[in-house]
Amino acid sequence: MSATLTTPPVSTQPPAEHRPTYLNITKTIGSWLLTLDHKRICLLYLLSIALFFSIGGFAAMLVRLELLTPAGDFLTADGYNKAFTLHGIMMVFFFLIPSIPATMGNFLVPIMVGAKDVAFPRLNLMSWYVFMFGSVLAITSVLLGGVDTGWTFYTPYSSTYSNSAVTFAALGAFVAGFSSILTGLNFMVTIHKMRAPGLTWFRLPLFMWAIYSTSVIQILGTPVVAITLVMVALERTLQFGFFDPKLGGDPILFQHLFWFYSHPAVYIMILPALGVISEVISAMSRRKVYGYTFVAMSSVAIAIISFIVWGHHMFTSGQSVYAGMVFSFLTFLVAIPSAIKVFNWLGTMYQGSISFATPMIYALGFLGLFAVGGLTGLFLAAMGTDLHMHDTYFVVAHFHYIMVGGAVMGFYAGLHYWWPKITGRAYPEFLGQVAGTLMFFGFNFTFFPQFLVGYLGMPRRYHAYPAEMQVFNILSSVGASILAIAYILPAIYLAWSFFYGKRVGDNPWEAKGLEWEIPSPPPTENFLKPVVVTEEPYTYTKEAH
Amino acid sequence: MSAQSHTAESRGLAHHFEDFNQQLDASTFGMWLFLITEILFFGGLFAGYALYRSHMPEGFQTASSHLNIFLGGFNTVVLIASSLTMAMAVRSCQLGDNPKTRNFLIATLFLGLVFLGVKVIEYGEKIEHHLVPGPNFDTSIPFAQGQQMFYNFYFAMTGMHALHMIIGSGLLIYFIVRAHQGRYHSNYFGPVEIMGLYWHFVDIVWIFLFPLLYLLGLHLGGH
Amino acid sequence: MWKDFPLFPEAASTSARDVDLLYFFIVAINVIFTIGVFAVAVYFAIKYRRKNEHEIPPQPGHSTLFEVVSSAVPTVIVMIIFGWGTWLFYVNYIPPKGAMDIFVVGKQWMWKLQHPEGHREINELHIPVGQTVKLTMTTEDVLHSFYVPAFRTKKDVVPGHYTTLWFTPNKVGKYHLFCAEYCGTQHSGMIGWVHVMEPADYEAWLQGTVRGETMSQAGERLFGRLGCNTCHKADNSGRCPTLENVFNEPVRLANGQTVTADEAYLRESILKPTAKVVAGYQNQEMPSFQGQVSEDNVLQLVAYIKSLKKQPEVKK
Amino acid sequence: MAQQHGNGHSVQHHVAPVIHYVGVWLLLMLLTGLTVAVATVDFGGSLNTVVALAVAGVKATAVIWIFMEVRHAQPLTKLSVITGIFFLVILLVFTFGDYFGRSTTFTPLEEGWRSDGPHSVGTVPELEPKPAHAPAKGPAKH
Repeated sequence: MSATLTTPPVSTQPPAEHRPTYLNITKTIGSWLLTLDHKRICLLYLLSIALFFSIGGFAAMLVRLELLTPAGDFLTADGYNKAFTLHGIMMVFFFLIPSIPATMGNFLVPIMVGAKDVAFPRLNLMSWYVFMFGSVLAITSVLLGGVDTGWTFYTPYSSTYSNSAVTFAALGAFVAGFSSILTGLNFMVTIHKMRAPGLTWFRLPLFMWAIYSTSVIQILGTPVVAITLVMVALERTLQFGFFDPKLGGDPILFQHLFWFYSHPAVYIMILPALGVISEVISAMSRRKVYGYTFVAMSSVAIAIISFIVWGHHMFTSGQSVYAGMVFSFLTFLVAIPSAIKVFNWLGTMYQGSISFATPMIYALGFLGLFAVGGLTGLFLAAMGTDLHMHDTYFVVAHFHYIMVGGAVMGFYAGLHYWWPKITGRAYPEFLGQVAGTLMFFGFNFTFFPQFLVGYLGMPRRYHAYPAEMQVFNILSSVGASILAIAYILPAIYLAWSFFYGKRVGDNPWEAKGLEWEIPSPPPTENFLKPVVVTEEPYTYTKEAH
Repeated sequence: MSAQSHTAESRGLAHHFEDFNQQLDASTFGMWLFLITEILFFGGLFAGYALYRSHMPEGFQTASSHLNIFLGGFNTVVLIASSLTMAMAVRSCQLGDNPKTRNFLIATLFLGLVFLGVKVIEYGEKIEHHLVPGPNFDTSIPFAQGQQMFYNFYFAMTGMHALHMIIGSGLLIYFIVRAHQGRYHSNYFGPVEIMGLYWHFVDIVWIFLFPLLYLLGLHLGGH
Repeated sequence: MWKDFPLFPEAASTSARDVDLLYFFIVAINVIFTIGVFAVAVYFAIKYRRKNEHEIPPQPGHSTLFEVVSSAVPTVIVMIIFGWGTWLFYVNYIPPKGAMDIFVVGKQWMWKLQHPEGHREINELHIPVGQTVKLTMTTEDVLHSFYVPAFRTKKDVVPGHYTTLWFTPNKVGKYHLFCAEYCGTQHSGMIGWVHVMEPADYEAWLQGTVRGETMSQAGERLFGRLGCNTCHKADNSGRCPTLENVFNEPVRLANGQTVTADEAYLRESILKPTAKVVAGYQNQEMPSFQGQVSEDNVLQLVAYIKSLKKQPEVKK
Repeated sequence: MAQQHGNGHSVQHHVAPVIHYVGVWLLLMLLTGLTVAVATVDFGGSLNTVVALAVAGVKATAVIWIFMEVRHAQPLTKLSVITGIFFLVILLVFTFGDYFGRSTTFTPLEEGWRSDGPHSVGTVPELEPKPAHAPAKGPAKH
């Protein structure tokens, strides 16, 4: 949408080095650590989740190295259990959930809404500190010997039988959950209460719809896992037998309370990526997103339906067959909005003018991998086949296709798409395209064999497996090393480009959007003049620029 | 929510809000969203309570009959009164009357501390009778398993509620100080209103806890 | 070379073939849609690639028809899969009558299997081909999951509950048995084999292995040792209800409800006697045996109670 | 609805008369007495809980509607209160859906299925997958 800014055409702005931007306005460490500027908090989050992503990635490499050989000879059994638990906790609670909302969301929500800052800037900074405090707790649990319950903390193993530092990890996840609540709350109030004049709901960019739906889930789901983890911690420390079968407790209740949050949590991870891909495909094809209202409403539909499907995690745990049928039916329904989004993206690309810049490479990769991830969910939603496939590597492959193929590819697409705006500098294009393509093939190489070995019956969380499944695991481990390279490469050239990249103008992609109408990197107060929004988003009019 | 204030009449208006209306709107809506998370936070405990009560009804009823109804009832009355004084505090703050606000806040704080005092008495009683779940729970009582599960939830729910009361009392002290300094005026009363929302929510949680925990087996007599 | 690295698991039970059928149906849909979506995306990307830097392509209109079709077609396909999958689960959900009972107790990192005739096996299960087998399973500690990929089925084993699983093997062979629910350090060591044998070989195996006392005999011994017979008398003269002919019959409870005396009811009454008290008896009489009897003992007591018949028939 | 910036700085916020608050307080005291009274009467089985929760619900609504000024609040605030309660109900309904669904223990006896749970499913034709050879009949329990 173009906003009639009353400033002179931006190009006459002095280059970034000579005018105050949010980056160079103050230089002291204190100003960064106590900043109330949503753009700086975005960078603080970016650094912390990069750190946690590397810790999680390191644990993943340990797991893949161990699985090269059928016998468990690289790590001890206990060491392997702690490695995959660390991989799970770091990736889920400390990378995927905050990844897009806390970084790009923090940077873009106030700008796309036409406001100076989020509704509660101090709360925004507090949510970063709460996040870091949570991570300190989780790292302490690693230093105290690690936790070996898996990121799902299933009782009664996690509450009575495991003698590893479960309480610290559970409290770490509990505290990180609060940071997620505070971020979600901040964004919802900002989107509801601080939109610029003329910016009605249906003039909001689709990234905003995705962030809004994610915030709904964060607010409604996270408290339930918070109280569940508190109950597990109480049971471990004070022997309050909530879930202990010997004291009359019921482990199935834990599973209900845990999955009530944890399934919507996987939509917290993927919905922002869906928003990013809508933005990237629209900008890279220079076309309005096809079926804007349907794509926007499908985000909200996913957010709501995601709360009534969690039973498909418990088909084999002795759940009643009627509840199973209801959950199975609703799980199939939740697949429909994702299908609508994919078809509308294709509609957007039709007759577009498609550039092959790095964000588009990642977006195309996303389309393929997210399609596979979504469709393989159909096996696990049908009760008949889930009996065979539950808790096997088929499930591992399914959710990695959605999380890594979807959320991480979306994260990289958004990072490259808005990098010029965040830093005012360009990243090396060719290297970006190489990394994107490498990630796509490395990813498929890693996780497609896991579908096959999953159907063969290799259970999850095994560090020793029957010899006939070795071929698939070798393929997967080799693929994992390619994937590791594909992740490290962008980290290197983006860090380089942050300091030495070529300066760019304010709208390098010539895309539509409020964020492309302010200088890059933007000044602290985002907009130099009050913003009035007059038309629909993504209006690429015919006249030549 | 209110950051540095510069001119007299716009005291308490944060820089990124257009005007007081938007600021009040945003902060009240933000508080309500926080209260939703609290509803679901306590909701998890209520779900657990409801499930185990349906599985072990006699254990829950026997355990509930040990609780002192008078103390529970007295606490409910105290908390309802504190809700009234809190609502009066918010009202007088809206009128810009700082001293009155401060006095009502002090009354609310006093009632809150009375409530916590009664809780301390009750907890002391339970510890004496070895009714705190865990290794030294007295398992010789009838329906020991059911009673232990009841006390799991009794301590979890009233403990979490008391924790929220303690946090509330801390916040009350903060607002008493600011009211005493005359910070509020008829355009800037948001923080006290938000404190009121939080306090009323904590009262509502107790309104549900009282019948579910204390009056469980009353119809069977034997209190 | 490929014999050692199978691409597809063996199908060794009657329901395996049905599961594979549904699996291939969904795989077909996946292939069609994935190839379709990705091919169209790449084709569009190449066909409509950007010719010059500032080109503005024609902007899309809006066709509700496209939207309706793009949501209706997936909904129909998905409902077909739902119907098929749920029917497949529901049909196999009820163990057929006349299945051979096997009792399974999961314990941290081993499977203990008990045949009613008294054979006990650790991580091994010998069953005749074609014989429907019903497993009644529980665990002494954490969650486990009894998973035989060749039979395409698994069932979690939950402490405090009996869960059942059944299958009818129709192919002789030796198949993997895994624990699929994470259960601690040696989770990947809790594996074993299911040997499906010709009936003749099975009989030979039965005779060959040393036969301990049958479960009901072990149960009877326990019944005496724990002093159950002081109250539960055959002629109903004791202070507790008689247990003859109790199994699988309706029992009126003190609170007016009527429950079937199935295995779960018997187990609960042994471990938590006050949970479901029979009408006409106070609830303080029977002490709880929680902690005194292991899950295997409870299964033996249940087997013994099942074998108690009114007329003094020779014990099976 | 977010943009009705007040004309200038002042916040129009009508202040309720004191009588409203004291009135609600009295109502709450009465209802507390009612809660205790209602608990002494045995309505039989689960009805006791329903009645107790109903009274508590009325008290809670009074506090929300008047004390928390939701009566003057914007529709958005009203919607958020309802959403919070709605998703709590979803958690309870689906969790108990599972537990109550389990109580229909099927005993496929000769005359077809007989469920012993509180709600009988009625007789459903015997689904007899054809095992290779049907050994002697014996009760098989789920």
